[in-house]
Amino acid sequence: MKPLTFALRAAPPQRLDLSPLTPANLAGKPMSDIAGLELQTTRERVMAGDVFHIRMGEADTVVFEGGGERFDRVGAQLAAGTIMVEGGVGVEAGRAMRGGRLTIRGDAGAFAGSGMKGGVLEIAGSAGERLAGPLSGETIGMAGGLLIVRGDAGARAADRLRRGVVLIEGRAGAYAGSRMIAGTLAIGGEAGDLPGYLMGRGTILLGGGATLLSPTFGDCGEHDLVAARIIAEYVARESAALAERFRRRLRRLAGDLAALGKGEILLPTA
Amino acid sequence: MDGEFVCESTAWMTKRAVGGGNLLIMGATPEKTLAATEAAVEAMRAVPDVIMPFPGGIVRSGSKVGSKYKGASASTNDAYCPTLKGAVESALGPEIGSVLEIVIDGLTSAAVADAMRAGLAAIIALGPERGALRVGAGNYGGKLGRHHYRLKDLLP
Amino acid sequence: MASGEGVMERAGAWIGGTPASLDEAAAEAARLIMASGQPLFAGLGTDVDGARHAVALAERVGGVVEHMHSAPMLRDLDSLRETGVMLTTPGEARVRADVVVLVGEGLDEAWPGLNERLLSVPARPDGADIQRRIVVLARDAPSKRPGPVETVVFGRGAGFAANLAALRARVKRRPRTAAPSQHDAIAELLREAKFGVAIWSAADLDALEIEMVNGLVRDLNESTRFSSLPLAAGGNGAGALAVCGWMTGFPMRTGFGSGAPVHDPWRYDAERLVRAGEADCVVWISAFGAPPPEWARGSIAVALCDGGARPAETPNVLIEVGRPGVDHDGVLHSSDTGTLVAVSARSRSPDGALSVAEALARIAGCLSDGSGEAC
Amino acid sequence: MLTCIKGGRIVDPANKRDEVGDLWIRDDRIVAPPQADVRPDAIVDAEGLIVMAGGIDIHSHIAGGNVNTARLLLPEQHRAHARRPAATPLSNAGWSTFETGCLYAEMGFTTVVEPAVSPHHALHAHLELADIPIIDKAILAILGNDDYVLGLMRAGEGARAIQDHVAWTLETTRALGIKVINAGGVAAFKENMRKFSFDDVVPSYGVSSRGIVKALQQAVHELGVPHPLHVHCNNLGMPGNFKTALETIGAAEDLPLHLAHLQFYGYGSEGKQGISSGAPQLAEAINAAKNVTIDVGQAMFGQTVTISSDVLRQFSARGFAHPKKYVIFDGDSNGGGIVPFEYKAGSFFNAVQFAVGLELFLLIDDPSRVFFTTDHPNGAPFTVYPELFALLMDKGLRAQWLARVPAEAAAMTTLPSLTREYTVYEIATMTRAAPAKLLGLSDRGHLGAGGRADVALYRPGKDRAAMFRSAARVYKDGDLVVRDGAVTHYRFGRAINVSPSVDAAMRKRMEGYYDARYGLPSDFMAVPEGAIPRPEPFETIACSS
Repeated sequence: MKPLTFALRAAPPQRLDLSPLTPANLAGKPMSDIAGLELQTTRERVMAGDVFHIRMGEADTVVFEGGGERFDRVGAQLAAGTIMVEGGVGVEAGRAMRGGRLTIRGDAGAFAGSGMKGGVLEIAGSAGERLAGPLSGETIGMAGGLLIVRGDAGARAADRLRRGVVLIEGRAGAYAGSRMIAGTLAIGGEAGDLPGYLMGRGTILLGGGATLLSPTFGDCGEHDLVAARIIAEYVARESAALAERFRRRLRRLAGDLAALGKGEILLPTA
Repeated sequence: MDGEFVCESTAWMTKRAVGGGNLLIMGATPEKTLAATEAAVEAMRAVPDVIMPFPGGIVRSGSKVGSKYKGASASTNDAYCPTLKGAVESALGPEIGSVLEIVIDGLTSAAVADAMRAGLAAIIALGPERGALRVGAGNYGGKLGRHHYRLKDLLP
Repeated sequence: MASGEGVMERAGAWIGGTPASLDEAAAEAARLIMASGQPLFAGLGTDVDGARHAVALAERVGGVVEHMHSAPMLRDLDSLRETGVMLTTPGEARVRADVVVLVGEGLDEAWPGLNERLLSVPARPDGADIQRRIVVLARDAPSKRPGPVETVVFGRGAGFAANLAALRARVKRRPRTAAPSQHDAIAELLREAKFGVAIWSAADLDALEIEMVNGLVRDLNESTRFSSLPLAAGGNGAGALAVCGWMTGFPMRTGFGSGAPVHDPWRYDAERLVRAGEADCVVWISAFGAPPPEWARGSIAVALCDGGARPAETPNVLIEVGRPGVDHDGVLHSSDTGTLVAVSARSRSPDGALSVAEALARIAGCLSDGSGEAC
Repeated sequence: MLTCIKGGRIVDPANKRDEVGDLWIRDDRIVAPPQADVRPDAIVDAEGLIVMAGGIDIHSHIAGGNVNTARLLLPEQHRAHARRPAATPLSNAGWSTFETGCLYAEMGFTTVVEPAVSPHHALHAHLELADIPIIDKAILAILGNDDYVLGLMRAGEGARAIQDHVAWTLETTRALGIKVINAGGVAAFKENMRKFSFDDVVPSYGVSSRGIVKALQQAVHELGVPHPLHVHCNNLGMPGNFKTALETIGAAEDLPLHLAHLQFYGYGSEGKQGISSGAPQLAEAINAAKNVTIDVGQAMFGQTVTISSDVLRQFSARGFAHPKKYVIFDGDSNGGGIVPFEYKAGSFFNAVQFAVGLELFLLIDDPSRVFFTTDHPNGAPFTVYPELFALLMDKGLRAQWLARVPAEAAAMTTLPSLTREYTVYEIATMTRAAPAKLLGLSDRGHLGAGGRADVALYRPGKDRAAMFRSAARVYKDGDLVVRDGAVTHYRFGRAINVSPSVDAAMRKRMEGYYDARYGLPSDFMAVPEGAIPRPEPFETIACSS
């Protein structure tokens, strides 16, 4: 089955809002309608046909050949089907997606997976700040689904995470898991300062420790946690390296005691 | 949580018996703590007129009397919960990594005391290297009932 | 809207560094704005009326509005619009607070009257003197404030955030972990306050530090009364924020490219827009003497600046404007009252000075799109 | 310019007219029909249309610091959808001042009162009002939790001093009247009182809520301010609080008093859920007390945000915030609390609230003493007015809505048994004739000669909500501003205020007070005409004394 393909003609003249180019929105549309979809973010009008060479195919799978830092809101509201970007993307990739799979072969900008509720978002490269986090004014971030970053993530990854799993194989910036409401965040490399700051509930696994831990996480000692073994089985499907860290004996830190304090940071022991 | 709770669907009942006697067995690891607890249960089963109602006589997640919620009469015994040590005013030192509880229901107060005495003896016999570092019991300021068992009086 | 008569004589205007009439400069500015794909109205250091005209013009031409102090303002605003906050006024802090907590640095820059207004204590409502206690949560050096002040050094960088968290945990009477014991006394003092006020400048705190302080204040209100006074940014930032709010529903960093306002703090960050080459016509507005920041160097197409705020490099169009409250009347946010107040010109020149509002109205008058006027 | 609106059904309760006829407008005024030989410059065919004066809303939070904070608090709720620019600037900016003016005008409303402005924030409120196009507007200034009034009462200074201070406040803030909000309760909250009833006493001042209300009511009356004291009672939103409203009505004795958003005080505490309707008792009391007027503050189901200067009440409500965020502002006098809230049809409490509002509308006999409000946006946004008109006019529609709520909740009210249906004439009384009289606006709210040419034409139809949502034509000061439910262009109205004479000694006293207490000049809250960026921004109406 041939995918519906958008091949970038040249670097776009402005940031693009690619949220209209989802399988649900493209299904059944003729080439001319697709080419006429508006993508502009400034006062200058830009349509899909201006930016991309479009090759028709089954809209269930949408492929972007070429990407870039100005590719915003790719796969926003994705409910089903597959979107693949053969390159990097800008901000808000997979924003509020509910299902399906979005794969980004390159790096993603800020707010990737912001407010996602379901589906799988995989970023082969690194992600910018506020991975999975809420936009300004919203009170919850990601609320379901699975988000995988093979590289590093920027500051405040999984901010206000409410449900679902965020896996970062590389390092994370400062304040990873800030204000987490619930859900699971696992980081393979070293996290920056103060992971879990203001978290209420939820689980953060720091596979590579952190540059500074908040004194408001209380040491609960080392344990063999049944729940961690269950998480490991789930994680193993997407990341063997991270799963291995959950299978170790874990030091449990409870916090953030400055906030609700029912969350935990898990640190693998030697 | 671990295990299954198995009991008769109907049973005879008496209001003159004593329920909820307990021992809290504290050790460095789950393995050692379990060894001490199993030894205690085995010894206690030889005592007449008592039962240890949980599977294997052992309960992993203990509760205390009272809760911050009106509708709940019991809640997590947080002071003795090893994974909450750093989050609450804990009764556990850094050396304790596991806490198991034996609950004892007996026909008479003396039977409960006998069972506890037998259990303590078995735990002490196993010693701290292979078994428990500490043993305690909870009556929660008298809120659990009128019977009080002082462990120091039950030592072998 | 001011009439154009007499404005020409009192305005200094330049096109490409060459003196020009105001009409010529306004027409050239309008031409540059209309030729742009994404005009950016930045700086926004102006009075309420100037901000009104900037927002109206940005909407009309599909541009972006931004303020030179948006970043700290949005840090305070994000905490407000994502959690619960308790706020009070400079006046209530002055007449009522028995405990004042000064968090971090930069407070006197944000509120020049702080020492005078807060450290001299008027009577309580019932006539009794307040035994006001001042607590300073300092970054490093002990406080140099007059009078009896209790200072705790919280450290620079992430250590400050960690100490804020530790203090809040102690106020909640959570078990002490790594928290230093000096927090206990401060925590008790805060809990015993009858009406405490925490004061900070967002310029010195990051978003989560602000949220931690707001959470601390919320916690204290479970048993006593406590409030907070985040100090407003300079450049009449709070005035511009209020204007953006009522005109568009949103704060600054709002763009009108699609015809309706879109608020996007990341995308419409002026510095980012300029560095990424996304804003192709920067209209820089600065009437309080603040020079353009480093990132704006060489990228300003149109500058509306008072004498002290001229860009080092020559913009395509430069129109000199007066300072609100000095050269012309205006409405500004006051750090002493926490409200918008009318200010009269202190040293009105014989001809008067051109205001930002007048200059923008002139530019708007040169647009030939025939659309209606909001201002 | 002489215009004849020809052949419409003229509904003008102020002049006791409901008949087909012509309405003549010369420039910005309504004029008597001229001699038969005079030809109009324009004839508007109004055949089949209903012709009313422009609507007047006496209580709607449309401007000022708290409203603006609410806008900034909830960006996710008015996030714009990409649209082409509309015909008028910023009119598709959700919840902007510009949109507010357009939406009111499109419903045929031409005058709106922002009822809660703290004196220190008067300039801010007037600046926002100046950016609301088309409609005229006014503010009510809040007193009764401020240190000055309470201080006067503590010192036993007597009625004259309070009257002088009220006059000074009205002049300084350019307000149309005075409002008191949880009298004393907000000041008491600053001293950590968490509950405050009508006979409770403010710590540090030793004055009761009853005392404050009566003192301000007296002062407003003595000054001859047309609009009586506008009262937001204590215990808003609490089960059993209909008794608080009854106490307040009783305390009014024979002087005029207006009770705001009475729905929020219409609760008994009967039944398993501890919430029932107290509306029948309230309606009975109001039917008997001819000196008392009320507005309803109807609650409708949906997401909204509560904006109130009742800081104590809003603090208590913070746990119910939806979404979970709020602002509680301890101001220099009242301050404010902003708590987003969702009224749910499935909620027992919310269903009773919905019913209580309608009961008050239907059980209070005289439509000239019950005013049409949702306490925008507290009970619902003002944009639900058309749906609400339809509910008042159609008992069948009410039955449909009642079917959506828990039957046990409906049973705690009398609404299912009420069969009254409002007529167009009664709607016009409630939204035109009566509010003009209540506010002292003699040239508004009617279609008699000399009246301001604020006129709304509606196309009647089976769907009454549609009729009131999109006026066929609206004239503001004789200028046609709405055509087929859409604003055609902007003009800017004025802020109406009263200006009673102010005692020179009080000015001097206020200077001394602000200097000593705040270290500020007393004019920091002044609203100079030059600060408002519109030509002739104010219109002053006379006091009666």
